Amino acid sequence: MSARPVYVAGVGIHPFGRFPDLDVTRLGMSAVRAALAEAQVERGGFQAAFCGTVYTGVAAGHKVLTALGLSGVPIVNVEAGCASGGAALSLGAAQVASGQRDTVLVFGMEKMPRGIIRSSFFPPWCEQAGLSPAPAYFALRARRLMQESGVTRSHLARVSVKNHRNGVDNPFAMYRKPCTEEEVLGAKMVCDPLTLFMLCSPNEGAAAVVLSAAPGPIGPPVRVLAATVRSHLPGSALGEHTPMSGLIGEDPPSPTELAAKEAFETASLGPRDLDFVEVQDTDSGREILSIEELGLCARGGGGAFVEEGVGERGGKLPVNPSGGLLSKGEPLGASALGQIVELAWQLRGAAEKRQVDGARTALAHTVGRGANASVAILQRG
Amino acid sequence: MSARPVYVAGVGIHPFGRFPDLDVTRLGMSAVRAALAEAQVERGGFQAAFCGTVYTGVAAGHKVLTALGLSGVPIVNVEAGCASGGAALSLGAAQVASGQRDTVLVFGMEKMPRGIIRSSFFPPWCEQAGLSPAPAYFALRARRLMQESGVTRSHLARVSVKNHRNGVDNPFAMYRKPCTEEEVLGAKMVCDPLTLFMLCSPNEGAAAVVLSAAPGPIGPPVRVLAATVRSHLPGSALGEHTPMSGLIGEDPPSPTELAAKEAFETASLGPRDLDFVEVQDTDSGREILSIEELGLCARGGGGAFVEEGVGERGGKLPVNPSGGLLSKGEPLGASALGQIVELAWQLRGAAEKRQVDGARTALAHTVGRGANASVAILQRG
Amino acid sequence: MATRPIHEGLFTKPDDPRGAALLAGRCGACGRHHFPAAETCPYCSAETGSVEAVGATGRIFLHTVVQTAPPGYTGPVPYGFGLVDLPEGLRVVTRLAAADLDALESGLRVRLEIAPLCTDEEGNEILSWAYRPDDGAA
Amino acid sequence: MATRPIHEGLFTKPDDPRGAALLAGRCGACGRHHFPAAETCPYCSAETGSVEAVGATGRIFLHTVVQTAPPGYTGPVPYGFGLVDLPEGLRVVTRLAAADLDALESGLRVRLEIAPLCTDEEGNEILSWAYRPDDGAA
Ligand SMILES: [Zn+2]
Ligand SMILES: [Zn+2]
Repeated sequence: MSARPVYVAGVGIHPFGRFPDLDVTRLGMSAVRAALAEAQVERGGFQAAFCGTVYTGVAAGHKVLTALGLSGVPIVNVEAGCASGGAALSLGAAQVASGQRDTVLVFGMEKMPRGIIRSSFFPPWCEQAGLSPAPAYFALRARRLMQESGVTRSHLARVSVKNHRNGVDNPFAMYRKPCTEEEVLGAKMVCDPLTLFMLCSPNEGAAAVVLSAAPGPIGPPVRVLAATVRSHLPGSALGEHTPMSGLIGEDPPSPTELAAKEAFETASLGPRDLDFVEVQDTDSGREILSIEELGLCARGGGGAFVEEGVGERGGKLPVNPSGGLLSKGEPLGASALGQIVELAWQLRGAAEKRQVDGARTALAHTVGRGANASVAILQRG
Repeated sequence: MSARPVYVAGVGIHPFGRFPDLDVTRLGMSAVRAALAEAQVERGGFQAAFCGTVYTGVAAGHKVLTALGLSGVPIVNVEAGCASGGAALSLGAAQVASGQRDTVLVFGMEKMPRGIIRSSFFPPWCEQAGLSPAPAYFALRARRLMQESGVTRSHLARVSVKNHRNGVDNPFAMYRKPCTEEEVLGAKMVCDPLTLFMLCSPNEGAAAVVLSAAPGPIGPPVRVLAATVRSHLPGSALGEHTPMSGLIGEDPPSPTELAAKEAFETASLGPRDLDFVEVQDTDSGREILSIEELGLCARGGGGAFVEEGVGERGGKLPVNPSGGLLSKGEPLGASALGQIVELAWQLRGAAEKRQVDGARTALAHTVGRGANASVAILQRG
Repeated sequence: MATRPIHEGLFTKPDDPRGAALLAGRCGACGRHHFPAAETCPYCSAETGSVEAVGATGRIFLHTVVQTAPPGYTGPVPYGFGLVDLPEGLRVVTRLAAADLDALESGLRVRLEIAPLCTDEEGNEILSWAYRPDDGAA
Repeated sequence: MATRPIHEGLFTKPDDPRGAALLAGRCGACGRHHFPAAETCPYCSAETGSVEAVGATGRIFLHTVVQTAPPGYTGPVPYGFGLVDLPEGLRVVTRLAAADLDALESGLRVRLEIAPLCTDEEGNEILSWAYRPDDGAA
């Protein structure tokens, strides 16, 4: 397949947070309007739309485009857990790359209730048996990193400190207050070793991206070099898909490893070519695991990566300069596209106080129920 | 775009009906297993999967493929109301046609509660105000056909009689008893002019289709010439998207007209080339409206079409030889793919008692919330 | 026991000098009406609109009768349901009220009525709108 | 007031001669175990499997403590939660019971316990399973 280039012609975001007076359709409208304005695209200017969402209900994306007077094109709602936005991006990018469409609108939105997400994933008996709490699975993975990757409680806390500090400069983030390592470690213990400050909050928000075969009006141009989504292989009892059992000693490649391998191959790039990354940090441990799985350090090197400050702003490979989900919160269907918005602004040099100097190539990554992982690689020029 | 041919390499269906002992994942597994068996495809033999569903919850398709040991590929759940399966088909077919994937699994499933669907589409105040009942909107459309297309109550009843008669020969249908025009007209009035026997039941079921760049092992080969999905344009208060207002005298092309036009153009065919059709018959009036919107008769010719028996089995253009949704019931995410299963079997000459003699080219059509419509055109050879 | 509208911004309040009317949006760009009023015109996407009182009377375009209460509805059944053409050029989905539901027919002149439809959990009367055959009195 | 398992087919009944055990599926084709038992092998898709009693004992691979009851759970909190390696070659997600939850650690030998976890609306005792540090008695 001789694919055409895919440009990010415009992006838009509705802040992530809590908006009791706005319904989810309004959130989506706001992000879509902003992205279309950046791209200078109106009705007739895009030939398909994909909407990532998990819990919004029937015809979610249709309601947004109906309210904006922009319907008529194919509109498809896309669900792949917390990777829904990444899945929508991969479908839209493929349609532009293949020549099926010239311009595609991709957006995502969510309005999550407060507290632990009551996932529709588990059968009722699993919930009744106490086997459903997501933070407990996150905690097991963090503990495994402590056993196998030299990760300490201090490292877990430092990830949270870094992301909260980065979030201070992000006007679209929910939490914009810095915190100290002591505060993170001293916060309420949710599931040992994860404290409340090491876990992200499901919240509300929306993000939108216009993909096009031609660069958008705002320069410099930014291209999507790859956008992949992959599901889990059988074998591990600790994947995001949380099966009730796995096989001792068999760790098949994770969805993230599968999606990253495919993305790097498609982009003809490797981890060393990246100037910064936005990765899934549902919890502090997940960020470190993401770094390992994406090949940004050696397997088992997660503790050293944090210890050496590689991912700090100004470090060799800034991780989540936006503040990540830990400071932005996680509106499921929107979170992956929120990363793309950040990447586009950074690669254009328009990320203001968050700007990673000279950023030219970046990667975005999410993980979600299913299990799914999505990886996108964007490049300026 | 020089598209590759897209073949239906295998199909499978779980009967549509009520299965209190089977969860929705089991329904999906059954259909997927059957389709993969027909196509002689195993793990590794398909590179992506699309799952159409509306109300199943997070990671619906993932659970099916996880339970079958078939995960690892990209799996995306797709929602476009009752056209979800059609949307999934359009995405899968495009990926094969463009060369992005060689083989794609497309499936759909649903497990609907009994009675009127409580759609998540309407805001609560619309429900409280009495403006949400779907059969009432269907009734208005039927009444419009009575005013503008010469459709009579007898015609509405005859559509139901035809579909129930066809369903007798369909082992995958929910209702397999014939009924008379008198019985249909004498059944409980739901929303005048529609009686209970003129409305389909939301129910449970699953269907699956393997799409491939090469013909499947069971001949003769069947190709997907076109698979489109389109959403509504603004302007009509009587579209499936049920806005609260529209403009007098402005009837923009419906989603069905948009999707059909695009499908016929892509296939380089017209309505006269069709040997039979499976169309959305959520109610008897909807079947007649579908016939008009698809261009199978002139606008306003719906009454005459029924009067002349054109759509009867053995008529010039059999409509819903499977029995349609009126006899099969409607498992939202599965219904469009159930049509594709029927088309594939008919075009192979394997539809047993339902066989349309010499069928070579056929069309499938659904309409759903959003509003969406999907159209697929399949051909033997 | 208070009285409240079923949703804000749908119709005029009892003491409105314009009388009983629906509150439609009117686009500042294309001039078309939509109901309920929204900030963005559903026809042309413009965001420069105003709200106008419309539909004191109208004519039935299409109608049916709902026999069973749909989920969430606690008003009386059976009730009329249909599309009414308003003189302002707008067609609205609406409940139809009538002493004799069998007397509803296309073309019939109807008048807007804002009246209690049901009560909420706290016993408040919920106001909603309907169109009713116009007896000529006004 | 009866006693019933939290779900059918997860573990042996109290009078089972095999004693307390989890009911795992074992694939007839690839030989691998999975839990809960399913008709289709999640590793190789084969449908020729049997059910085996496994996991009377095991060793903790990873653990944590859940401090707040998740939705749907009405048993005691805090409670232990983790992965236990079974001698049959299987690793299972499980609740961990212990007099002292702080004493849980990787490598610790544990024993399966099937005991009441909570009661349902009708007052029936609901049996579930957990692994508990093995005191050596058997
Ligand atoms: Zn306008
Ligand atoms: Zn096996």
